Amino acid sequence: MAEPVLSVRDLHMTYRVRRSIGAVEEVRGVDGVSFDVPTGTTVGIVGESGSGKSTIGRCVLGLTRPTGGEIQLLGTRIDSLSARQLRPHRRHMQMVFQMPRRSFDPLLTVRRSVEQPLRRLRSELDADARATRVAEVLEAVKLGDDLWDRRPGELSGGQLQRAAIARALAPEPALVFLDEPTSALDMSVRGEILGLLMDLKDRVDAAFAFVSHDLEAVRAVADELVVLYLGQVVEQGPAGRVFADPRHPYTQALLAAGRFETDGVTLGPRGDQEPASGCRLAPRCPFAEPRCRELQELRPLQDELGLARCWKATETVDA
Amino acid sequence: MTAEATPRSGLAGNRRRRWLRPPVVILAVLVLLAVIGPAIVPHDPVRPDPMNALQPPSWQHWFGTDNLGFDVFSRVIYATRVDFSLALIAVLIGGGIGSVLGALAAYRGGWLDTVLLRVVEVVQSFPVFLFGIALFAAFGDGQRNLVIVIAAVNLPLYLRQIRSALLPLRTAEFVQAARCAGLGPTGVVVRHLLPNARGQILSLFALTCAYAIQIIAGLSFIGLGIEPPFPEWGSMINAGASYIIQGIWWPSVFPGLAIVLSVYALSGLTSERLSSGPGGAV
Amino acid sequence: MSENDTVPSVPSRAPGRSGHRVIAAWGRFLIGRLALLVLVLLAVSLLTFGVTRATGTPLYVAVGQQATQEMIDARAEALGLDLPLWQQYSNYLQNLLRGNLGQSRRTFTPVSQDIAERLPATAELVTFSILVSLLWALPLGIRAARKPKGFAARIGEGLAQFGVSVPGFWLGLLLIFAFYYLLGLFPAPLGRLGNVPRPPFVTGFFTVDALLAGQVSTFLTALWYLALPAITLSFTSAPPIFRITRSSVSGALRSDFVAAARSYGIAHRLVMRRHVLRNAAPPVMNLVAMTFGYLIGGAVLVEVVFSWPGIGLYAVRAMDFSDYDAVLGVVLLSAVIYVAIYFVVDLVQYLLDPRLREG
Amino acid sequence: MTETLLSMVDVEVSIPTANGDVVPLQGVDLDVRAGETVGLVGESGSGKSMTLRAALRLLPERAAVSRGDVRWRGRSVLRMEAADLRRYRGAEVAMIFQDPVAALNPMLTVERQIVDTYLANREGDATAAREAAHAALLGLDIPDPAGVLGRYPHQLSGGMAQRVNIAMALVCEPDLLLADEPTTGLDVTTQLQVLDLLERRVRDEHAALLFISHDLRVVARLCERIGVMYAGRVVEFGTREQITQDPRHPYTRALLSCADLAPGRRPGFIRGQVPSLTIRHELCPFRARCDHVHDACERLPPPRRETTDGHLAACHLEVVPHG
Repeated sequence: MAEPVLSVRDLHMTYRVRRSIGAVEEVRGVDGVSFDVPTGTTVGIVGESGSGKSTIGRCVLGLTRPTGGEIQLLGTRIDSLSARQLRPHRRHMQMVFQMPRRSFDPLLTVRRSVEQPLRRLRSELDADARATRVAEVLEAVKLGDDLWDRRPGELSGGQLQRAAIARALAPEPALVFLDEPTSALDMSVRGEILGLLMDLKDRVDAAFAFVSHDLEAVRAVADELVVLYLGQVVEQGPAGRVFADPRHPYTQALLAAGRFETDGVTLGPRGDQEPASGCRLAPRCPFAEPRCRELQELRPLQDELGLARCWKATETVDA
Repeated sequence: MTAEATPRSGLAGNRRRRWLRPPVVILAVLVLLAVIGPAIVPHDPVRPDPMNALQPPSWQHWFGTDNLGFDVFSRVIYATRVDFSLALIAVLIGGGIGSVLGALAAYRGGWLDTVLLRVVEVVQSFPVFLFGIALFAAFGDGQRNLVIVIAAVNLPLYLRQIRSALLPLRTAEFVQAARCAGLGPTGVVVRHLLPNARGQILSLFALTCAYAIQIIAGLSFIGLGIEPPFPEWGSMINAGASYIIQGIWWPSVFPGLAIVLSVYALSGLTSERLSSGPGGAV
Repeated sequence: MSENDTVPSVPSRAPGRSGHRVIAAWGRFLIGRLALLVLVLLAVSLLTFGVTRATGTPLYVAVGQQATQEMIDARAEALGLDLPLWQQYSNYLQNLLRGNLGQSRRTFTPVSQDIAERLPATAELVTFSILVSLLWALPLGIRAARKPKGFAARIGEGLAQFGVSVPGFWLGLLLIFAFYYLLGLFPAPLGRLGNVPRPPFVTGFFTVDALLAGQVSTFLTALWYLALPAITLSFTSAPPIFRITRSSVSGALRSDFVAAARSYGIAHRLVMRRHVLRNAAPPVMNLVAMTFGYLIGGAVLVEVVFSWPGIGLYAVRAMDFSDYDAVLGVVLLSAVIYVAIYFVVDLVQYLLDPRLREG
Repeated sequence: MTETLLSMVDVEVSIPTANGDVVPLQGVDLDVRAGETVGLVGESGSGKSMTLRAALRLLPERAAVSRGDVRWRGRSVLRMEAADLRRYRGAEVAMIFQDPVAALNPMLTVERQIVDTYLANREGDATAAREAAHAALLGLDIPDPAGVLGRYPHQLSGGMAQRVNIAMALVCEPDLLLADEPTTGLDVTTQLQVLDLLERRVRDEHAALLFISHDLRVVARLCERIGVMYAGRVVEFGTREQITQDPRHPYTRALLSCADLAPGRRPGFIRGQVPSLTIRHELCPFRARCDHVHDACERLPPPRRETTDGHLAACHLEVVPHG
C-alpha cells in the first residue's frame, strides 16, 4: 500500500472556553482523531456541529495549531512546523471553503485570485507558465472565460465555488481539503459542484478530503468514510459499507435522520453534561448499558469493514 | 431576499456628483488658501497697526482689526497654512504608526493584541488637553511639541479604529485562502487587509485631520503650541476673547468660523461618522 | 449549519451552580479587574513621574536665577533628586498614595487641597452638561432609530454634526456675546455664583447644597450661572451619545427577537421597553459614564472661557505659572477618575448582561 | 369545505433602493384552509420568507405591498387598524423563525418571554401565565422543563431553543402557525425530532401550518399541499402526491432531480442563475434555465393552468414530457 498522502495520528485540539465570570471550561474540540487519506481516494468526514470536523481541516492546513497528535503530509510531519518552515509544503495541500463568496478577495479578479497560489508556491513558473496553468484549471472546472476577469461580486455562488476548486487545483497539490463545499449552496447548484467533483476525482491524481454534515452529498463522492461525534471517530470504513450497514448507533441514527426515517435508531435530546469517561454518546444512546461507562476503544470490524468505537458494533462480529 | 448583484450603472453617476458636494469645494478653497494664501494677503499679517486697532469689519478691513491693529482677514488666511500643515503632519505620524500597530494587533492577536490595547487604554485615559498641558510642561512650547502631542493623541485612535476594521477580515475565508497560498503575515496585511479597509482608513484620515485642527486651536487658545503674534486661529480667538464682553466680536468670531468651515469640509468628505465617543473634540 | 470554525457551540452547563462556586468565580473576576486597574494606574503614574523628571526645571525654578551651584546641590539633595531614579519613583508613589501631590508654587497650598476645593465645580459643570445632552440626545436618538428619514433623525444628525464641527471654547464665546452682551439674559462669565454667598458646603455642588439648605434663590442663581457653560460643554458630549443611541436602538429594532415579539402581537410599548431599550441601554450607559469621566479632564477650555473655578482652569493657570506639581496633580487625578469609572462601568456591564454574568 | 383562513391574492411587494425598486414578490397567490399544513419550497431569492412576512404585515423597512391583497377570514389584513392588527398577530397567526436563539431576547429568561406572549394574547393573570408557560413546554420532549424556564437563551442548544419558540407560538393558541425554515439551522438528528414535534403539536392544537423551506424533502414529508416558488411567484401548487409524483412545472421537476442523489449517478442540477429581482418579470422567469423552453415562453406570460383536481402550474407546456 503506497504511503498515504495525509496521515493524521491521535489529533487533539482543546479550547479554553470562558463560560461566565472567571469560570473557564476546557472543551475537547478534537479528542484523539486518526485517519489516512491515500492518493486517488476521497475520504468523507461527516459529523454534526460541534463534532470537530472543520477544526481538523484547519489543523491539517496549518491554520490553527493542534494541542496534540501528529499530522504527516507525504511522509513529513507538518503539525509542529513554523509558518516559514510550512510554506514549501503548502504547495502539496490546498483548501476549498464553505462560503464561496467569502473565500475571494472582493477587490481581485477571479484570474488574479486563482493565480495567487502559483506566485508563491510554484515560484519556478514564469508569468506565461502561470497564465497557461490558470487557464487550464479554469477550463477544467468549466467556468466560462467571460467570467475570468470579473470580480467575485459579479459571479453566482456556484460559479465562485467552481473558481475556488480551480484555485485549489492550480498548484497541483497532492491533497485537496474540501470543508463543507456544498453546504452554503442551493439544492439546484449543489448538484453542479458535486458533479464537477466526481469528474475531477477520476481525472486528477490527488487525495481528497470532503468534510460535510450533508450525508447525501458525501455519499455521492466519498470512497472512504469517517464518522465523528463530539471530537471522536466513532466509525470508519469503506463508504459503501458504512452507508449500507452502519454499525455504530450514532452512525445508524445519523443515516436514518438523513433519510428522514423515524423508525430507525433515534437519539435522546442533546444533554449538557459530557460523560467524563467511556462512550460520549451514552447519555443519548438507546442501547446504552453500564459497560458503556468503560473506555470504548476503536476496534476493527471483520475483514477490513473498518473500525467502530462501540462494544455493540464489534460484539456481534465476535460472538 | 433582495437579488445578489445590484446593477453597477448607478454607481458611476453618483460618483461624479460625490466630488462636487459643498465640503469638497470648501476644502479645495481652504487648501488653495493654505498654499498661496500668504502671497495674496491684503495686509501684512505680522505688522501691527495700533493706530486703528479694534476697527469693525469694513471695506478696508473685511474682518476688521484686532486689539493690536492686525488685519483679522489677513491673519485668518495666513493661519490656514499653519493649522492645516501641522494637523496633516501630526495625523500622518500618529496615524501611520497607529495603523501599522493596529494592523499587527488585529492580525497577530494574542499577547501583542492585549498589550497594545492596554497601552491604548492608558494613553486614552488622559483627556486630550491635560495630556497636552503635561507634555508641554515636559518638553516646552513650539510647533514641534504641538505635532508630538497631536500625534500622541492620534496614535491610539488609529490603532483602535484600524484594529476593529481589520479584526473581522482576519477570520474571513479569503484571508485563510491567502495563508494557504503561502502568504506571510505582512503579505496578508498589505495585500488583502489594508486594501479592503481603504474606505475606512480614508474616512478616518479626514475625520482625524478635522479633529487635529480643533486640538491645535484649543491648545493655542490656552497659550500652548503656537505663540502669538504668529497667526493661528486658536490664539486669535484667545486674543479677541476678553473683548467679546465689550461687544467686539469680530477678532474672535472669524477665526472660529474658519475652524468650523475646515472641520465641516473635512468631515463632510466621508459618510462615516467617527463615533468619536469620549475622544471627542474640545 | 456548520459549526463556527474555532469554538464548538456546545451549550454551557445549566445555571444554578452551587453558591460558593459562583462567589469564587466572581472573586476571581474582581481580582482580575482590580489587578488591571492597579496596573493602569501604575502606568499613569509612571507617565506623570516621567514628565516631572523630564521638565528638569523644578530645581532651577525652585531655587531662583542667581543661585550658586552649592545652593542648587543642597536643594537637589533636599528634594531627593540625587537618588537613583527608581527610588525617586517609589518616593513619588508613596507620596501619591498618601494623597500628597506636592505644593503649588502659585497658591502655596498643597495641590491636593487646591484640587479638592475645585473638583466639585468641574463635576457640577460636567454633570449638568451631560444632563442637557441627555435631554435631547436620547429622545432624538431613539426617534431617529425608529424613523431613519424622519424629522428627528435630521435634527439630531444636524446638531451632532454641529457639535463635532464647532470648537467648544469658540461656541462659549459666541453664547456669551449673544446671551450676555446682546440680550443680557445670562450673567457675565465670571465664576459660579457671582457675588451671591455660597451655600453651606455639603457636596460642593452649589445647586445641590443650595437645595439642601433650602436657599431657593441661591439655587436659581447657581443654575443661572451654570446654563451657558453647561450648554456649551453639552455640544461636545451630546453627538456621540446621540449616535450610539441611534445605532444601538436601530440594531435592536432590526433583530429577530423584536420581530418575534411583534409577531406575537405584544404591545408596542412593551416591545420598546422590554426588548428594544433593554438591549440597547448597556452601550449607551457605558458611553455616558465614560463621557463623564472624560469631561472631568476635558472641560478645560470651557472653564477657561467662563472662568469656571474648576480643576481645568486651575491647571491652565498653573501652566502659565510653570507650577508643574499642580498641573501634574490635575492630570493624574483626571486619569485616575477616568480609569476608576472605566472599571465600574465594566463591572456594571457584567451585572446587567446575563450572557456575561451567567455564561 | 373547511373555512379558508389566509388567502393571498396576486400579492406584489416592492422595496425602493438607490438603484431602483427591488421586487421580491411578483404576484403571489396562496390560500391556507383551517387545520391544513401547506408548504412553500423555494431557493434563496425565491421570496418564500417575504411571503410569510407579508402575511403577518411585518415587512422589513421601506418594503410595502404594492399590489394585491392579504385576507384573513375574508378581511383585508392590509387595511386593519393597529389594534386589530395587534390582535391578529399572535392570537390568530403566530410565527417561528429560522435562527432559534436569535428569535429570543438575550436579556430575558425563557419564562419571562413566554409569560409576556401569553399575557398579550390570552386572558389570565401572571400566575396563570406561568402555569401556561410550564404546560407549553410539556409535550415537547424537553428533559427538564422547569430548568429551561429559568434559563437565558444563550444557555440553550439550537434544538432546545426551537422547542421554546414552538411552545411560545402555541401558547397564543393561533389558528395558523407560520414557520420560516425552523429546522434548517439545526443538526440533522435534531432536525427530524423538531419536525415531528412541530407536526404533532400543530395537529393536537388543530392549527393550520404554513411551512417554508429550501429543502423539498422536508416540505414533502410534512405538508399536505405544497407550493413551489421561483423568482417571487408560486409557479406550481398541488397536493404532496401531485407535486412529488406528477410535477407539471419544469422547475419542480428539476428540483426533484436535484434533491435525490444516488451514489455513482451524476447528480441533477439546474444551469444558469436566479434572475435579478430588480425588474418585474412579465414572461416566465425560468425560461433562461428551462430545458423545455419554446417560442410561446418568449412571447406570452405563462398562463395559470389548473387541472380538475386543483393541481395548478404556471407554464405554457400542456404535458411535461418525462425524462
